[in-house]
Amino acid sequence: MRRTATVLAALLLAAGCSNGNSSGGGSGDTPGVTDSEIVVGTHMPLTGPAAAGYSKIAPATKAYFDYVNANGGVYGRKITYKIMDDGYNPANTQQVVRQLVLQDKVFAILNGLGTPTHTGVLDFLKTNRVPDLFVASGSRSWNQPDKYPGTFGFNPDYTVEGKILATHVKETYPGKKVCFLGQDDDFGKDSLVGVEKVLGPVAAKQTYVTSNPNVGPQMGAFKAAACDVIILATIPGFTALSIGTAAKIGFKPQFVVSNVGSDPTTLTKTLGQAAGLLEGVVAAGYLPLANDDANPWIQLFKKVNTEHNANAEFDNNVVYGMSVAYLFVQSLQGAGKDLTRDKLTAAVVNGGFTGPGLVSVRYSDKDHSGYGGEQLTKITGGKAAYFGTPYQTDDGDGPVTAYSGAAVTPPQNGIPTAQ
Amino acid sequence: MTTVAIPEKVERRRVPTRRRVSPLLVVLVAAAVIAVLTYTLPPFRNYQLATIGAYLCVTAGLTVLTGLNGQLSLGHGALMATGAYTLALMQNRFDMLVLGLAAAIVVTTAVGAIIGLAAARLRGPYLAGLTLAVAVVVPSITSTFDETFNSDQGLTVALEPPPGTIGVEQWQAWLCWGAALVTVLLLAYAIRGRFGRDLRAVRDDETAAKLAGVGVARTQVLAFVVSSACAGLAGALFAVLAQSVSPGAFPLTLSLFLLMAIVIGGLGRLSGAVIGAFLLVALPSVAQSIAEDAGSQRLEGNLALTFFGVVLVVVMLAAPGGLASLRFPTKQASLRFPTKKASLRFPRKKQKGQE
Amino acid sequence: MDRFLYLTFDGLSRGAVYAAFALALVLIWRAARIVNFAQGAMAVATAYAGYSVANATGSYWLGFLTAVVAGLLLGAVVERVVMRFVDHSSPLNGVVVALGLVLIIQGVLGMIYGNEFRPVEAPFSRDAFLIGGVALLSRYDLFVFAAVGAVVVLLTLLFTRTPTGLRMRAAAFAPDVSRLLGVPVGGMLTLGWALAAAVGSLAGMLVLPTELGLHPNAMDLLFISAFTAAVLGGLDSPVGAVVGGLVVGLVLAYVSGYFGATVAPMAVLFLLVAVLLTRPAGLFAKAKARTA
Amino acid sequence: MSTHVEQGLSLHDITVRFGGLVALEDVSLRVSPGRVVGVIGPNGAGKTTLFNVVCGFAVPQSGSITLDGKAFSPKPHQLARHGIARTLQGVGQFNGMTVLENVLVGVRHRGAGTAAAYEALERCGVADVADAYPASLPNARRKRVELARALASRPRILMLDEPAGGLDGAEIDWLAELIKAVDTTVLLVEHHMDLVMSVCDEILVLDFGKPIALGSPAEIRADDKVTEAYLGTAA
Repeated sequence: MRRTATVLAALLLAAGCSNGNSSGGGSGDTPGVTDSEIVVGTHMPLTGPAAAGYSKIAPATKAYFDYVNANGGVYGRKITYKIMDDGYNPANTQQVVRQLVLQDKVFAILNGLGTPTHTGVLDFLKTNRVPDLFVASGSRSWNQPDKYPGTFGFNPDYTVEGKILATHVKETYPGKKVCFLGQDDDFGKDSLVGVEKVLGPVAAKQTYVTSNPNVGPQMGAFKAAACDVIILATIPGFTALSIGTAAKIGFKPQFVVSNVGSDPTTLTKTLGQAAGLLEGVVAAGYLPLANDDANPWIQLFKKVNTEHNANAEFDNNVVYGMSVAYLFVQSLQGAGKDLTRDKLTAAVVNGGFTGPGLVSVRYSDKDHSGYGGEQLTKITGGKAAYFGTPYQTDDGDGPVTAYSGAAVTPPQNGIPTAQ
Repeated sequence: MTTVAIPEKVERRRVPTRRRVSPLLVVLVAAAVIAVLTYTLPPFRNYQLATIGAYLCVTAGLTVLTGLNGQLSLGHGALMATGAYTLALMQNRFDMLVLGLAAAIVVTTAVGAIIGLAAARLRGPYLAGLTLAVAVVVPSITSTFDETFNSDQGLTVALEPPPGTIGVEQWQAWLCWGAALVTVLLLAYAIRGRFGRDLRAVRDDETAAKLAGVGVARTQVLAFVVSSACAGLAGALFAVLAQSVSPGAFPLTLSLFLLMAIVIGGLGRLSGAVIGAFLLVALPSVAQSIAEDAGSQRLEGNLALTFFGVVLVVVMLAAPGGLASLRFPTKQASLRFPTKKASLRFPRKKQKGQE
Repeated sequence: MDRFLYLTFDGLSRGAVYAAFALALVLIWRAARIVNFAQGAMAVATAYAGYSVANATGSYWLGFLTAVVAGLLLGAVVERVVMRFVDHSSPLNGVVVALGLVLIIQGVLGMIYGNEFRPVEAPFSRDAFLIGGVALLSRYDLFVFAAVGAVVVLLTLLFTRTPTGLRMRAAAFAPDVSRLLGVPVGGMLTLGWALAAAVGSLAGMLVLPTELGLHPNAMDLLFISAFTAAVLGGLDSPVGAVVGGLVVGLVLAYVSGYFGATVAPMAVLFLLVAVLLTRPAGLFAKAKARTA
Repeated sequence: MSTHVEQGLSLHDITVRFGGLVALEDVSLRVSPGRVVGVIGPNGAGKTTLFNVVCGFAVPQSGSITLDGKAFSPKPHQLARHGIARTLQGVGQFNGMTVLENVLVGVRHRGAGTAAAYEALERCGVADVADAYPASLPNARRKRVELARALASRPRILMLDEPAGGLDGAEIDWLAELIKAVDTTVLLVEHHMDLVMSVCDEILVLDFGKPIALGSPAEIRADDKVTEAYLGTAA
C-alpha cells in the first residue's frame, strides 16, 4: 500500500509539473517577460481573520493594471497580476511565493503583505534575484539595501509614523499625560520607539494580542492612570474596540491613531451606532483619502474602480492598492523597453517618482524604505480630512520637519509616462 | 503499513503466518523513487516534494499516537513549533544542521513527555481540550519571551547553501525525505512487535490491556513521546524549508489539518500518513488553481476552503476508514472483516450479544 | 480594589457569553457524544442570516429571532444530512467531518459576504453604569446575563420536567434500550442538534456586538475559549459549562489586567492543566464506577 | 484463617465500601497452589468486587492480601508479572487486532512469542481463526480467545470471571474439562452451579458482601444458609 501511495504521489507530482510548466516562462532571458506580457505576483491574506480590509488591496491593484492594459499596456506589454492567498500564514507564504517564482516564473513580487509573512521569503527572493517591490508593511526590515538589494518597502515605517504622531501630540497637547497602546509585535514596538524618541517615556503603555479581542483591562488601566491622550498602534478592529471600550467605561481621552488602524470607513462600520465617538480622532496618512472627491487622484481611482474593479466599495484600501499599481507602472516605465530585473530595480533606485503620495518615496541606493512621512488627519462631522502640512523624518534620531514638495496631479490619461 | 497479511494455509500452525513485505525493502524502493524524482522534477515541485517529506515525519508519528494508541492530539502544531524554534536558535548560534536537528528532536521529546504525562490521565474530549490549549499558547509564549523568540515576527534561520551545483530545492527534498524515510522505517519496526500490540491493546480496551500486563499509562506516555519526537523533527525541517520560524506558521489550523490528513489518509497506517502528507500539500495547491481559474475576487481563497471542506466531508462519509482503506477487492476480503480495523474503534454494543 | 472590581465585572460579562456557548457544546456532547467543532461556524452562519433580516427590517429582535430559528434549522439539517451518515466507529470521524463543515461554511460565507468585518448593533446601551467612578455592568451586560440565565433555566426545565427532555436523555444514554421502549432515537438526536445549534446561535448573537464584528471567522477564538470552558466544567455538566465559562472569563480578565494580555492564553492553559490533573473529567464530573 | 507463611494467595479480612455501600465485609479466603476455588453468590453479592480487589481495581478499606506469604498490594498491569491472569466478564477483547495478536499481548515472558501464543490457541481450539478479528467470531469462540490470552501468559493463578456466561452445554463441558486439566491454581466466579460444583475443590459463598459459607461442593450443597440466600433473593 505504501508503494502504491508513493507511486500515486509521483504520478500526481509529474502530472502537476507538466501542467505547471505550460504557464509562465519567458521567451527571453528575463522570467515573466515576453513581448506582450509581464507576469507579476503577490501574496495576500484573502481568507481568514487577517483578510479583513487587506483582501481588497490586491484586486484594486489588479484593476489599475487592467486599466493600463486596456490603454495599451507598458511598452505594449500587458501586466498579468497573480494574486495568491496565504491566509497570513508564513508557511503558506513560503509555498505560494515559491510557486510564483519557480513555477509561474513571475518577473517580480509586488506588494507582498505582512511583516511575519514576508520576512520569511526575503532570502529566497534574494537568492533567485527576484525584484521584491513595495512590500505592504511598515517594518524597517525592508530597508536593508546591502543585505537585500532587491527589496523595497512602501508604507512609511512605524517609527517614522510614531515620531510624527508624537510631534503632533507634543505641540498640540503640551503637559498632558500621554499613554500608548500597541499591538504586541514589531508594529507596536517600532511605533513606541518613534513615540518615545520625541516624547520621552509615556505615562502608561499597554499591549494587546489579536487572539484576545477584549481591551477592557487595558482601557481600565489607562483610565486609572488618568491618561489625557492615547496613541494607538492598532489594527482597525482594535482601534474601534479601544475607542468603544473606553467610552463604555466613561473614559474619553484624545485618541491619536496610526495610519494602519485609522481607515474611517472601517472604523465607522465597526463602531456602528457608536460611530459618533470617532469625532475628533486624530490619525495620519500619506495617500489621498478615499472620501476626498475633489482630489484628482481620487477621481482617477474611482473611475478605474468603476470600470475595472466591479465597482467595489471605494475605501482607503482601494486607494492604497491603486497607488501601489501606479508606482509599479512608473517603475516599469523607468526601466525602459528592454525590460530586465536589474533594470527594474535600477529604475526604482533612481527614484524621483511622484504620484498620489503626499510626500515622496525615499528610494535611493542607500535607502529602500517607502514613504518618508505623513500628514495628520482629523475626523470632523464623521469625515476624515487632512490638516496642517505633511511631515517627514527618518527612523533614527533625525528631526521631524515639514515636507516642502508640492502635490502633483495625475497625467491626463491616468497612466504615468516614461521619465 | 498494513497489519493484515494473506494467510498462507500451508504453514499455518506454530509458524508465524505473517510474510509481510520488509519495511526496509519498501523504504529502499521509496528512496530510489524519490531520488529519481528529485532529478526529474523542476525546483518548485521539488520544494513541494520536500514539504511532503517534512509533513510525513509528523503525520507518521501522529498516526501512531492517534490511530494505534487512540489518543487525540490537537496540539501537534505546537510541538512542531517547538522543534522549529529549537532548530532556529541552535542553527543561528552553532550553524551545524545535524546538531540543530538532533537538538530539535531532543527538546520536543522532552516537551512531549511533559504533555504526555498529563495526557495519559485524560480521555477523549478532555485530552482534545488540553492539547487545543497547548496549540493556541504558542504565540503567547513567543511574545512573552520575545527576547528569545522575537514575538510574531519570529526568527530567521541562517543556512549554508548546498554544496556545488545542487539546487536548493533538490537538497531540501533529499534532507526531508531522508528524515521522513528513516522516521517511517523506525516507526514501522517499532510498531510491528510488542510495542505496536501494546499500543493497540490500550486503544481497544484499557482494562483488558492492564490485565494482560500492559502498562497503560507507560504505553500512552511512550506513544506521546514517540510522536512528539517525530513532530519535533518535522518542525525542524519546516524551519529549514522556510528558512524562518514564526508563530503564524504553526497556527491551530495546522494541528487540525494534520489530524484531518491522517484520518483521511487512513488512521493507524503508515501508508495513510503518506497519503495524508501528500494531500496536505496537494489539496491547497489544487484548490488555489481552481480558484484562480474561477477568477472572482470573493471566490479566490474561499473557493479553496470550500473545496477542501467538501473533500473532507465526502471522504469521511464515503470511506470512513480513510483513503488507505480503499483497497483492491481480493478473495481474502472476507477474511479481513471488519475492514475498518485500523480506525479508532470502540466495540459496538450491538455486536456483543447478537453474534 | 477599584481595579479588581472593574476586572471582575469585565471578566464576568465576557464569561457569560463563553458560558452560553459552552452550554451549546455540552448539549451536543450529551446528545450525541460529539464535540461539535462546527458550532462556531454554524453560529456565525445564522448570525449572518439574523443580521441580514435585522438590516432589512430595521428590527433587531426580528433578526435575533431569525438567528435562533435558523440555528434550530441548521442544527437539524446538519444532523440529518451529514452527521447521521458519519461512521461513528471512531469518535474522530465526527470531529473531522465537523472540521470539514467549518471550512465549507466559512468558505461559502466568504464567497457571499466577503472576508470583511460587518458592523453589528447591540440592542441595549453598552455604556457601563458607573458606581463610585468604577465602571461596572452595562445594560447590555445585564441583557447577556438575563439571556444566558434564561437559557440555563429553560434547558434545566426541559431535561428534568418534560417527557421530551426525558426521552432525549434516555436516547443519549441508552440508545438501544430506548429504541425498544419506543423512543424515536433518531428524532431525539436531531432535536438535540437543533437545540444545541439554537443555543449556539443565541450565544453568537450575544457575543458579536462585543467583538470586532461579523466575519466568517468571528467565532474561531470564541470557540476555543468556550471549549476550554466546557472541558473545565466537565462536558456532561450544564452547570459546569456555566461555571467554566465564568471562570475562563475571569482568568482572562485578571491576567490581562495584572500581567498583560500576552500572558493570558498561558494562564488559561495552566488553569486547564491544574484542573484536569486533579479532576481528569472536569470540575463537575460525577464519580465514575470502575469498569472492570 | 491461618497466619503462618504459606504458598498461594490469601485474603485476610477484606472490607470494601463504595460510599455508604458495603461491597465486601471481612472476607477471608485462601487459595492454595493447584486448587480450584469458586466464589458464588447472588447478584450484587460482591463476587466481582472480590476479583477487583485481587487485581487492584478496587482498594480495600481494611484487610490485607498476601501472595506466597508476602504482603501484596496489587497493581493491574503488574499482575501478569506475579503470575496472575484474569479474564473479564463479558468480553474484554482488542477488536482492532487479530486473534493471534490478541493472544500475543498476553505473552510477556522472555523468549516466548508466537509459538507460545499458538500453543494457547490450540489448547483452546481456536488456532484456526488466528488471523481473524474477534468481532467476526461467535461469542463462544471469543470467550475461548480470551481464555487463550490468559493461558498464554502461563499464569500460576488463573482468575475466571463468569467464563460460562452465554455458553451452551457443550461449550460448558469443554470449559469444565479445560479447568480440570490446567495445571494452575484457578479462582472462579460463576453463576452456573453445575460447572462450579463439578470443577471446584472449595467454594466461598458471598451474600451482600458477607461470607456465609466456605467448604467443599458437598458441604455447600448441604448448607441451609446458602439455599436461603439464593431462594431469598431469587424470589
